[in-house]
Amino acid sequence: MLKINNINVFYGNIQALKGISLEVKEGEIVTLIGANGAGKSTLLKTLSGLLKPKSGTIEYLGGTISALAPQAIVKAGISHVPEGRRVFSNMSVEENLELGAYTRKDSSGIRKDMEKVYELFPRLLERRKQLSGTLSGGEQQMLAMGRAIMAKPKLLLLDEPSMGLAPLMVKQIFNIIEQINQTGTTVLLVEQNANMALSVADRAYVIETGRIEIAGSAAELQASEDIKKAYLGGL
Amino acid sequence: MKKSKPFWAFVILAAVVYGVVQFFTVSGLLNIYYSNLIITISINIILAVSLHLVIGITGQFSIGHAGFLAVGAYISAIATMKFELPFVLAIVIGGVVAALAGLIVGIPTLRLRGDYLAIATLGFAEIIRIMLFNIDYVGGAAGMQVTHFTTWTTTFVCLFITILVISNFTNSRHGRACISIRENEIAADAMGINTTFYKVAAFAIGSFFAGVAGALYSHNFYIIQPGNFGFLKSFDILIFVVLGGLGSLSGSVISAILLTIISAFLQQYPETRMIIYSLVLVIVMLYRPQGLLGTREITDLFKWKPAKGGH
Amino acid sequence: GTGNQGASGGGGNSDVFKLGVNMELSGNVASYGESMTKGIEMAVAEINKAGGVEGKQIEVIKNDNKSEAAEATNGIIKLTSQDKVNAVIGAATSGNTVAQAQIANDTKTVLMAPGGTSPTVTVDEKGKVRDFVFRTSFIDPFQGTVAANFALDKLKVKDAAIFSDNSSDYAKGLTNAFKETFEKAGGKIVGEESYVAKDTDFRATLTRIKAKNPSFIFIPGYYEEVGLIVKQARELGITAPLMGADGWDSPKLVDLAGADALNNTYLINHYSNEDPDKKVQDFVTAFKDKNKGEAPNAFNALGYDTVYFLADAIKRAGSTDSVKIQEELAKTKELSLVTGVLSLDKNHHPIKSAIVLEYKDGKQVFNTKINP
Amino acid sequence: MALLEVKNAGIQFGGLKAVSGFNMELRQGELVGLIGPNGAGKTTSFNLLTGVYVPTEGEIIFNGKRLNGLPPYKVTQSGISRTFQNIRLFSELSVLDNVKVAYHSLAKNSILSSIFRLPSHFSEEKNMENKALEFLKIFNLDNLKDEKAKNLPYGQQRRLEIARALAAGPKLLLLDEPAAGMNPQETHELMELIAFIRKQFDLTILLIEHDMNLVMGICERIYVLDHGQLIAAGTPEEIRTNPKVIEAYLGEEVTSEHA
Amino acid sequence: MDWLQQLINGISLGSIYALIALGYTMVYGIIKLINFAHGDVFMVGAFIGFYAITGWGLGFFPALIISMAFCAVFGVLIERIAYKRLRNATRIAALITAIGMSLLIEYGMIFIRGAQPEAYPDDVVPNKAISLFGVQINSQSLFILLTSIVLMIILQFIVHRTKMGKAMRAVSLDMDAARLMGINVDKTISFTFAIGSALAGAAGVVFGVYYTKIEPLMGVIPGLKAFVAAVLGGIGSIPGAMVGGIILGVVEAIVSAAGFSLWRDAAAFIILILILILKPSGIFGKNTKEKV
Ligand SMILES: Nc1ncnc2c1ncn2[C@@H]1O[C@H](COP(=O)(O)OP(=O)(O)OP(=O)(O)O)[C@@H](O)[C@H]1O
Ligand SMILES: Nc1ncnc2c1ncn2[C@@H]1O[C@H](COP(=O)(O)OP(=O)(O)OP(=O)(O)O)[C@@H](O)[C@H]1O
Ligand SMILES: [Mg+2]
Ligand SMILES: [Mg+2]
Repeated sequence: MLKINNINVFYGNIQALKGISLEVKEGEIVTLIGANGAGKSTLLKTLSGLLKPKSGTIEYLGGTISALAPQAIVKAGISHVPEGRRVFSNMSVEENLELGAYTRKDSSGIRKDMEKVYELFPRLLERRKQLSGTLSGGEQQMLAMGRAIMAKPKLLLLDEPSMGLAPLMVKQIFNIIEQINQTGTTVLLVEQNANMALSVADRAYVIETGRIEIAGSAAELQASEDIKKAYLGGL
Repeated sequence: MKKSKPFWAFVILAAVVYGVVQFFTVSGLLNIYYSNLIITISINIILAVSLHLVIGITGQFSIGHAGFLAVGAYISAIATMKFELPFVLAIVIGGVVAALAGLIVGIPTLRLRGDYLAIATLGFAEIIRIMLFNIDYVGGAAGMQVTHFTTWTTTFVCLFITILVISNFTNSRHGRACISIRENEIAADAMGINTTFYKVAAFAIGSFFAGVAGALYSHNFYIIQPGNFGFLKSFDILIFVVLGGLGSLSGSVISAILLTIISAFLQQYPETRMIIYSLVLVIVMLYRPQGLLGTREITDLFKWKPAKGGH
Repeated sequence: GTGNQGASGGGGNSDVFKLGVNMELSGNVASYGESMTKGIEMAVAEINKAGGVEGKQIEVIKNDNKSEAAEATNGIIKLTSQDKVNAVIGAATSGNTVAQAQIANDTKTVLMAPGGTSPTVTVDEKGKVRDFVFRTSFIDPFQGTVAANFALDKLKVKDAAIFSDNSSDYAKGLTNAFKETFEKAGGKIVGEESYVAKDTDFRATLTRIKAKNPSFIFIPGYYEEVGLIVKQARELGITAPLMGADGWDSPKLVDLAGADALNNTYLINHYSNEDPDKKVQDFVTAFKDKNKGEAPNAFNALGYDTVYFLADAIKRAGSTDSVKIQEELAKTKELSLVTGVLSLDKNHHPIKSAIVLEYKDGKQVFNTKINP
Repeated sequence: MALLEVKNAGIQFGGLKAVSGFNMELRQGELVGLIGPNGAGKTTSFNLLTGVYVPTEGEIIFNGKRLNGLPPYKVTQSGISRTFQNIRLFSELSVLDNVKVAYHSLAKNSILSSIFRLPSHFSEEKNMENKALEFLKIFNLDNLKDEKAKNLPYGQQRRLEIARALAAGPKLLLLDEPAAGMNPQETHELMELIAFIRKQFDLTILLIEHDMNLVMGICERIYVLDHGQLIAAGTPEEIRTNPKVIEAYLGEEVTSEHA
Repeated sequence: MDWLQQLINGISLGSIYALIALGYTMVYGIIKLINFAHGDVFMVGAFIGFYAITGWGLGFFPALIISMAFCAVFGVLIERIAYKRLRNATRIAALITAIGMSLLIEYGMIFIRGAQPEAYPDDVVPNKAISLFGVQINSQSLFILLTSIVLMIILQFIVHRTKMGKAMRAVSLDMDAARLMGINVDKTISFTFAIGSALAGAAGVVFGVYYTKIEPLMGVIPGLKAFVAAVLGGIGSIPGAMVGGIILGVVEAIVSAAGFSLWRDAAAFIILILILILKPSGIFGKNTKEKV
């Protein structure tokens, strides 16, 4: 479904991604783990068009998307839940969700998906009219997820969705990720919480200072001693 | 003491600048045009540096600086023309009254943020100007004629003190407090810094020196009229500060020098003058939005390179 | 450089006569400075065509003072010390002329103000004449007095309102003189209101004036605002005669106010474009030729005359030495110019006759001539 | 006597009672956790303690002094300092200057002494610099002292924020999710650091955290908020097994999360 | 009943301020830029209208539409040339650029046609005194009021009822997040400039008809006043700009009517400052204190 071939991405003169290649197949949950500053968020931003690779290509559903503008990529079915939630703080929860469906035209479908989101996150229903800037961190994370779901994506990019969430909430979020995946959405998941990520993922990549260091099935990585030591806190 | 090395370098540089200009003026090698230009530049530097403290260091977006310039200009002119006080005393009085005006303006407005503060300061400056228009004691619209007292020596001393005071203030814990307000007011507050106090203090100090500049201004140009202190004048000062690089004192100085020279040079091309000037502004901003020096000081450029780059 | 100026102003011996023009070419009152400069350049071109002054061609060196006093000072310093001009024509407004006066005197450079109407332009705070400063227009008190007398004697009004431009010293000078003369002769000022240059909405204040029901309204100010004032006053149903001074004179006034609204209004002027006098008509025709048919206004004419005023003195001095020119300028008597016949008094105030014009269907019609 | 006493404190935003009837007592030297679901009011209660919000009900007494209504800088000066959930460093300032700023209220020299460069200016500046360097050393940031704060990687920014809060000389340190965004390895290092500074500086620490390894690992007591109300308080063991807490916050098998 | 006449004077002036203020507020809302060149777009609009009327002999409405269309394009050009590059720069840098653009437009205009004023012809809009409840009301001021109100209603509709309006709000809050929603940010910003500038162009024509005199520096003061009006109403808020504009116009009329015309501008600023002190984000502004 998604194939990244040898991309290089720069911030000014600083090279953040150094020849990254990876693949996500239809229906999978693929997770990307790695330390702070490894380049995980950069990779997601490049996929959604916020950053442009200097070289290399990104293929998606048979076409090349590396040159497309973000809005075209969204239309093509890729939704990105960015790091730090980035909800529209001066808009209500509901307006945020409506914006999630900005590229869609089927108003009945939109309404149905809105109900679905409220079902997944009852807290959002309670706070429907509240300005999202005053929500707590966890509530904002739910909103960001819900907003992405509203776009009805084929591929969902999630950047650290568990950050700052209560344990119960983390579990819920991962449940929801699996749920979304089961309804046919492919997921590329970036996580610090490698344990949880590996437990829901099919495959995983480990990224270190802009390079893919390890790739394999989630089970393999979870079992690996090196990985345990470096990322799972098993000391 | 490590900190005093740049200080002595500055003193020596200042003495050299003063001596050279004075020598050329006295010996007649520098004609009145250039010595007047140098005085104009110095006044503009004082204005730029005083606003730099408010905007560049403390991060308070004030665009009404011409109001304090006007207060200094008029108060000092009243001191010399109506009360026949000595010029030096008039400069001090001009500065002090401008600082008081700064307090009066600052205390209610500095709780505003960003653009709201900007428009409030601009509003105050306009109110000051309109008051001057309506006070017959200072000549109203016709303005006040002022005897020429400003000399290179007085100007230089004021300039020297301005730069010294503002850079000493900046490079101390008080200056750091102001910078921290600029960077993140909530965090500064949480670190125990009385943010209101420092905002008002920086504003008052900035206003004081704007007032000093006003005194030099009024006694250099023979006549002052309220119309000369409108918001476009405030913009001119703002432009010095931003073009030099917000937060960079030497940047403000350099851009005040450059822009004053450019403007003087363009006086003889009336048809295209403002067009060229505005193009310079736009182009510099488009290609160097952080200003000429960014947040750095000119002294940083001479520092040992690896100290910056290396990890 | 050769340092300080010689006692006789800049480069005396070159084969051109350098004329500095230090005008408001940008900023608030750019349109007045621009108008005067047009007149100046036209006169210079004519004189040069006729052989120049004392065999020298006049070279104009322009300087923009941005409508600011500080820049006016810087400007004359530059003109005298860098460009070494022989004389300066400068500043449309009194304030910006005063800003140059001291330097002109110090450097012994003749400074000619086409329109600096405030008495302080040629006389300093201590009442001493500034030897090197001259002006072409009348001074404010004269026009104010003329207006008051006209209202009392010709229009036979007993009460008047004043609506003046508070941001200009010109209008303030006129107001004071008008008030003094009018009240001394037993007239009553029933209302005094002011506005600020660049205002566009005068309705609120005019409504106030209307409520006082004056039988005459004196409106010293410049045509840009006056045009709108007249228009809005008539719209509000004010029918009383309105009167102003030379600041009114511009063909634009008719465009702005509308011909109808201008009926029953009067202005004091130096001359009238309609005057059949040859000098005037030649000027009007020549100006129209040069400016796509646009008729000249008082600013154009004053700028134009200032050059001839200067040229006349140079001719009589038989030299371009500025001290000699200055001496001759001070002696000017009965010099016939477009804006009238000019003599100077000891304070360098011109003694000129003024005429009162009345607007009839958008045309200026001669009403009275008033001698000083 | 308790160092901090919160009596029935609460705050309302519009109709929403973000925190209400909050009671808490901290004794000198304790390390206490504050947990609860997202939106429970944890950060808000920090804001109440530090003067960012003025409580609409109740009282906060610190070190025998009533804090209600004091502006944040005065609260800090009286001995409470904090870190933020969203990092708030002075991003254009160097690492060293970030810490020096926090020393501000402990220094005594006046503005005039700095302007005229009187001896008191130099002695205070020197003192500040030395102290700040000491702190950076503790946090292993001294080799980065001239770097701009914004250029630090995330984990180091978090540590710098703690160093800065410590430099303000608090008796009570409030940490809002210090381990957020850290991987388990980094979190572990952080735990050791927190334990160390508490001992070293004789601190009382109150921390908010969602990482149960950290909370259960180092806190002596834990308060649990839900919907603005205190639902439980006790030792980690008590909290771990409290059914209310499990239902509202932990979920069933949290204890077995780590092997 | 003078006061009613005064009130109408004030509202007419205020509705012109409001039209200009709307552009200020919209542009500010979306890229947080105080677009000082906006007052000059207003000036250009007045001149375009003037040339359309006197040069091509067009009537009021065609001239209005031509001027709005021209200004819309002009506004977009300004944005593309001068501001687009500065989206990620500090806001103050963008502000200085805006001041530069403002000077450039003003003096470009003077370079092209000189500084002298121009007078709108008198008969563009019927100018009769209408008697209403026993007061004389100028038909022009009613006409202008109506034009302004209609334009504002259209604007309200665009911003609140169309998808573009929602996109504008989203872009104003978080540009990157808006991109991730599939919003074309560049297009949205251009659209905002186009609408704001078209309104300024309309204000220019209306101003010309009502006040007759136009000149190259005419945009400076109304521009500043409109900015004050926008802040007064709560910058970024569309109803705020309208209310702020009207309040400013009425205050000016009242102060002049009370005989303090010289203090009129001071009064406007004093009211502004008082409102900001009482309600730091303007009348309609949301008090967006940062959540800590
Ligand atoms: N806007 C930027 N400008 C310059 N450098 C940047 C920028 N954003 C990120 N970087 C740098 O690029 C590298 C990769 O950053 P990125 O945010 O992708 O890391 P990450 O793996 O998502 O880390 P984290 O776990 O902290 O979110 C880091 O070294 C970072 O400092
Ligand atoms: N300024 C405010 N205005 C309105 N509501 C607010 C404000 N600040 C906080 N709230 C509300 O108060 C509740 C508590 O928020 P708070 O930030 O304290 O949660 P928290 O416990 O820190 O959650 P998290 O763990 O997600 O950070 C939330 O529902 C939030 O929406
Ligand atoms: Mg990241
Ligand atoms: Mg929180």
